[in-house]
Amino acid sequence: MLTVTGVSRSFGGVYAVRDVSLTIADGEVCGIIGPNGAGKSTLFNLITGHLAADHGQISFLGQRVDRLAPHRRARLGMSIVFQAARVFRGMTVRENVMVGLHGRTRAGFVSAALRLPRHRRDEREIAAEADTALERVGLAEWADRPADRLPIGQQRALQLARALCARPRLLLLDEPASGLRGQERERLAALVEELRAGGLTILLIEHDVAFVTRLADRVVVLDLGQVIADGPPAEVRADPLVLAAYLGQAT
Amino acid sequence: MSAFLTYLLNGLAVGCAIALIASGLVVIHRVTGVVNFAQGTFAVVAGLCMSSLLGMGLPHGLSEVAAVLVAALAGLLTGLAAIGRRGTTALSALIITLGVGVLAYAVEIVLWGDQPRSAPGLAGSVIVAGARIQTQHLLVIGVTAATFVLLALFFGRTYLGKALTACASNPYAARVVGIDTRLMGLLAFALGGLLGGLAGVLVTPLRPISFDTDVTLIVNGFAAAVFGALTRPVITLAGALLLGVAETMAAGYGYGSHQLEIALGLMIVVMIVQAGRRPAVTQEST
Amino acid sequence: MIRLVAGLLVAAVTLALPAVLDDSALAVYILLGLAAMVTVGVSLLMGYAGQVSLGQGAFYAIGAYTAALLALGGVPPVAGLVAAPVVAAASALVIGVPLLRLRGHHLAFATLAMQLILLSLAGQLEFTGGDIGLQAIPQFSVGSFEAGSASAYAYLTWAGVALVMLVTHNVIASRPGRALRALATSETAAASSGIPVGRYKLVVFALSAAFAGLAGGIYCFYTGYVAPGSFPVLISIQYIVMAVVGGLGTIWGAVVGATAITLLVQGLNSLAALPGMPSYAPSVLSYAVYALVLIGVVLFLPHGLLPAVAGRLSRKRESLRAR
Amino acid sequence: MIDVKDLVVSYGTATALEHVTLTVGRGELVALLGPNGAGKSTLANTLAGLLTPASGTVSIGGRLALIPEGRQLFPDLTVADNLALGGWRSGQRDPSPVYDLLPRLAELAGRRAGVLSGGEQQMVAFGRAMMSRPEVLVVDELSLGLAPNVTADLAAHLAELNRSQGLTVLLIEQNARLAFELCRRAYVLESGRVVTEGDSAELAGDPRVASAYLGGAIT
Amino acid sequence: GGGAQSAIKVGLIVSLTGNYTPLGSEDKKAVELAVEQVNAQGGLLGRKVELVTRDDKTAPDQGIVTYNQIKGEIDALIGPVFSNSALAIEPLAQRDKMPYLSLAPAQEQVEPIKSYIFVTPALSSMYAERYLQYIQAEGIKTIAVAWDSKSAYSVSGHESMVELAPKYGVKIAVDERYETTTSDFSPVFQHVRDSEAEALVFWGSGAPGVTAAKQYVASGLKTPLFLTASQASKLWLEPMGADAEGMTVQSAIGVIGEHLPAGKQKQVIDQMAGPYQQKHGYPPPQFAQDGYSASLLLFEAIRKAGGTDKVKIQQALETMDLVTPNGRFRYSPTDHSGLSPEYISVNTVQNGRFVPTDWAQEQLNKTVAAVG
Ligand SMILES: Nc1ncnc2c1ncn2[C@@H]1O[C@H](COP(=O)(O)OP(=O)(O)OP(=O)(O)O)[C@@H](O)[C@H]1O
Ligand SMILES: Nc1ncnc2c1ncn2[C@@H]1O[C@H](COP(=O)(O)OP(=O)(O)OP(=O)(O)O)[C@@H](O)[C@H]1O
Ligand SMILES: CC(C)C[C@H](N)C(=O)O
Ligand SMILES: [Mg+2]
Ligand SMILES: [Mg+2]
Repeated sequence: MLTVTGVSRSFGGVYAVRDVSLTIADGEVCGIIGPNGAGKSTLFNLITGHLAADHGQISFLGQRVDRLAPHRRARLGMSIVFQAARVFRGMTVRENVMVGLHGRTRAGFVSAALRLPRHRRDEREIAAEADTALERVGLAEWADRPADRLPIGQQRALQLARALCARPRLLLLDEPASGLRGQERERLAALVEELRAGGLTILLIEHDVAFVTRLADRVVVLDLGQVIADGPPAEVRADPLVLAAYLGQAT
Repeated sequence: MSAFLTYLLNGLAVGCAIALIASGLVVIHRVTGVVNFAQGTFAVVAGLCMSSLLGMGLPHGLSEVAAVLVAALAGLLTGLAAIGRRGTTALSALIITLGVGVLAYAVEIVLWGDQPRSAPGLAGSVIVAGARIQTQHLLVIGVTAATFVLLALFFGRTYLGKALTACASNPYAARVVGIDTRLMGLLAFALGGLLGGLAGVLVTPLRPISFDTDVTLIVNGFAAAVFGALTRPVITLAGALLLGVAETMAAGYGYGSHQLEIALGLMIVVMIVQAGRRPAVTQEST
Repeated sequence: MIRLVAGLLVAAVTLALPAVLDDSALAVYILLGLAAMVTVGVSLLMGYAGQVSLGQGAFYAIGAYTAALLALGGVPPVAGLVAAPVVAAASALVIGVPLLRLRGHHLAFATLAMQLILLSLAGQLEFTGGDIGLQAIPQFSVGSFEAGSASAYAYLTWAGVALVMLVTHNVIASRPGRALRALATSETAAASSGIPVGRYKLVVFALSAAFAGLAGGIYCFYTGYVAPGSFPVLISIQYIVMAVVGGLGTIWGAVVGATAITLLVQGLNSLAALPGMPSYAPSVLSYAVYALVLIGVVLFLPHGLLPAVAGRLSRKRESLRAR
Repeated sequence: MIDVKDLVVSYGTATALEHVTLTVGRGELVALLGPNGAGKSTLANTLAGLLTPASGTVSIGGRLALIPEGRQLFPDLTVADNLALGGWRSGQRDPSPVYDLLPRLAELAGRRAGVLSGGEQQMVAFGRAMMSRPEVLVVDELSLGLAPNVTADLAAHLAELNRSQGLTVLLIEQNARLAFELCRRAYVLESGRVVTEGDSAELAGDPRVASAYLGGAIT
Repeated sequence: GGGAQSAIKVGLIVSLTGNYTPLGSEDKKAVELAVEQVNAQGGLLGRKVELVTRDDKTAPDQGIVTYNQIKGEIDALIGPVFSNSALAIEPLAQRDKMPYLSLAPAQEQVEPIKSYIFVTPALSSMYAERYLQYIQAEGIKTIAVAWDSKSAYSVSGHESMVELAPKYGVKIAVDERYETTTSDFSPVFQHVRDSEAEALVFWGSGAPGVTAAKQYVASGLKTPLFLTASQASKLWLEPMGADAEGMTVQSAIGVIGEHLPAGKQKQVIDQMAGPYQQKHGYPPPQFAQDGYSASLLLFEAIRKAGGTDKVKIQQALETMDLVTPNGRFRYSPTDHSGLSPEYISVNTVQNGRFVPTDWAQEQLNKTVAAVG
């Protein structure tokens, strides 16, 4: 599904991602862990096209995508939930989620300006689907609130709903559980499991190792921009390199 | 060659005058996040004051200093209106500074009339490597150079300078660490007024000043300041010099009626090239 | 329900005004409508899509020059009026490709510079009539009907305002509108949702330019005269002031802002010229009072006139319901 | 050290805190738990003097530092400058003690804070608060985005400061396990009201609290 | 205007705010003075004259708004000093058959002639021609010209100069454009320095006039500087101070009234200059001369028309022959400008005042003698 080959990216001489290669199979849930500043988020930005790689290739669904603009990759079926909440201000929760359907709908400026029937039908469908997504992440009762006033946890859920609305083939989650308390974490985990069961491929960055262990089929560990371990969760958690660089004696 | 040097030197002087206006914009924006459209007004107020004080028989030096202080006071008052009230957004504050500029028209007309004024500066001219340059121009260049060195050192090296920068960089965080952002903002406005006043005092002997001269001043100053992202003194200076030299060179080499187009066009092009190098994510991430 | 009634009321008043106003009031009414038309575009661009233009006057000018040149060249005025927004939008597309790579203050400056450059060129080119401009532009006419009277222009103008408002309303409450509002907050997040950010910015820039162009087209027929001096940079800033004072990010706010500012300016102008006023009255009244009102409104109604009034009304309604 | 009585705080017409009473004694480590939107950050900001109460009293018995929610760095300044400004109140300008604690920050000293990774920013936020040599520390989400070993180090550091210098801490933390481990006492805030308070061990045993805050995938 | 006792209403639209405030406010002072004087003498045809003043804010569309506001109540109009405003209002005035005396100098107002539109300032072409006469008389063969490419006044002045130069045997060696916002003229001076030009004629109004002249002094250029009538006022003299000494500046005849031999022309000038100086503390500048002249022309036309019938006023204007501070106007159906270059003086600045050159003195003596 996704193949990353020898990808690097540096910022002013400092490598954030260095010669990373990675293959994600269809339907796989792959956890990505690693110390702070290891390059995890940068890798996500490279995959989704928000940053251009210095070297290397990225293929998605058998197609080279490393030259495509972010919105093109999104339309091919990549959705990302950013580490920092990026909620659209001045819009309600529902409208925020409706934006997620952008790539799957057609009505442009002209049909909107003229209120063509097709556009009205589209709008109804978009709203309905957004409500379904809100239901799924447990935000239904917040639908009509201004989105920028939401507490952090709800903002994360909102981003997830927005991403799901695009009906992605590959979902990239950057620390989706941060700021969530136990019960909410549980609910998120259940949702991810449900998505996995539905066949969605997921890349998951998370510092809550237990969370990753529970959900991921496989865990990739990054350190200093490089892959230092790759394997089943239990194996990776026992890896001395990983223990030293990341887990410490805490677990 | 001497023609080229003449254009270059004069262009630098013109650029320096622009840079002084821009410096005030940068200081205020860097600390408060407000684009101060009353910046040209500070220069006008100082210029008009100076001409009056000199006219009343006050000696040089004293008149200039007094005029600059009046401009600093004007800056402070503008600051009180623009950021004195909690909850004023940067955009609202911008509109308020526009309002202050218009309000100043009325005050200036009542006090000084609507006719342009000038004031004597350093007379005569000097020959530098075969190129002739007005003494006053040299003064402008010298003062600008000193001002920018001081500004760069102040913001780059001093603790207070950094605290001031912190205010606009993240006002909430500034309050978290205990910085009084309002006080700092007012300080910046006063400093902006002072810099504007300095520009006015230096420019008035070169070109007449009337109440509405602020428009030309602010357009050029804004161009240079934006070039420096409204936060970076040294790049702002570079922008101002680019603007000044481009104008003079355009005139020197036969495009006198397209000075404006050439200079502004050049700035836009440079900005677009710069913008192409910065990906959106790195600008948005918090 | 209340909205519908209010809307109908406003429409009725708008339609009735040209019939009851005299020529001098009509002139204000027309210019007010033209300003509102441009301001709706500014509000769409700034309040919804988050892109600042300090050069909207340039598109106003392009519209005016387009219609004027065509009309002087013998093209029927209707065609000229249709061409005005089209050419303005097309120019925006061309100018926008490089300019919209800039953001925030950079974009604000670049648009301002664009207007300065454009006016400077118009002042020097032969076919635009140089600084003196284009004179003797024929009256607007459709077939054999000629819009000779001010009230005809008033209807034309306000029909334009209605059209512009309708289009804006339809756009913002829909898929492209949501995309615009989204990219105003975060271009990256918008792109991740599949929004072609660059293209959308370009289209909304062109749309707002079209509104300004339409206003310019009507302006040129109404005044019969177009020159660079008619479009100083200050008018572009004035549109922003109108949008902010009325309330950014609301369509009606733009109209309210344009109305408030225009009436304020005209009122002060008439007041200053009353016999017996001291000689500094024009400057003091037009500058000082204008500035104080502006500062006061922005300070005490930071979200603009319309949201303030609407907020007060809805609070009153709520408290009534509570009782 | 922290004494809050009958505190009411509102945003416009919406009330975020309703009659909250809470105390943290000198040298005490106290946790504050609560669901999203409960008003925890509102309380933290009020303690730091950044929000004005509508009624009630807040008294703080010493120099307070806040690690705010969402890091809140100065993105345009370098890491070193961010840290130095943390010492605005205390007069401490030299960040080396922070570098000793968080060696990663020494490597990043000259980098603009705005381009750091999420966890790196959290470290700077922590370091910046330490620069003011606080007597009272209010932490709004300690572990947010931090690698497990870093979280553990910082928690240990807080415990150490508490032991050696009597640092008073009010800890807001979604990772309730960490909070209960570090703090002996805790408050639970819901919808702007204190609904439970008590000993950490007791609270951890309360089935309602456990299911809400300790449940889920945390090992 | 209705019955015999009701006042005659004269409209005045000028720039009282905006860029042209300094010009418009002088015009207004002079028109007000003229109205005061005529009312003090019992009014016109026994009726009081009343001014209806409006501000065009130096903007054409505002000009139109204000014109529409007052057109119903006024009998005639004295129109804007800002050429663009004037050009915007004129078609409307023509359509309404509103007698209109313009304070703007733009050539386009009288090309083609519109029957109700008359111009009071000398057109820039006349200033150009007058300078060429002077230049020829001084034996100068080669000149440099600098002009503001953004000012209509200066553009058309420059055009006329280029067109007429061969007629006077003058070669233009340097033809230099600049912009209103130009703040550094050293390139212009550099080019003049590098040429054989024997004089530099500088076209421009407002700030550049002062800026360039000051920088001219500092540049040490020896080629004499010739300025046009836009500089013939305290607006220019004051900021220039001592630097102005010896420079050559054109002006309308009214500006140098004190140097004229006694006669009708001098008398008309003094009739305004004295009271103006008394009231405002400085001699009337160029723009005041225009405003006052326009008022005299209009009053005379109304007198001749025997009332405020607009058609009759127009007819009276087209047969007008009147001496004003701007000189003797002879409007005709084919000439709505009415003035000729003889009424322009060429001066040098001496002790902060404009003093006609010997050549100009001689010429003006002749002109004034012809007036009577
Ligand atoms: N725009 C940038 N300019 C300079 N350095 C950058 C930029 N973006 C990221 N970096 C650096 O690259 C490194 C990798 O950052 P990244 O955000 O990918 O880390 P991460 O693995 O996601 O860390 P965390 O777990 O803390 O979120 C960091 O050291 C960061 O400081
Ligand atoms: N600036 C604001 N304006 C209006 N309402 C606000 C504002 N900030 C917070 N609120 C509201 O106040 C309530 C309390 O918010 P607060 O941020 O204190 O919660 P919290 O307990 O810190 O939540 P979280 O766990 O998500 O951080 C919430 O309902 C929130 O929506
Ligand atoms: C001589 C002045 C009346 C000319 C004026 N500057 C204009 O361009 O209209
Ligand atoms: Mg990250
Ligand atoms: Mg919080």
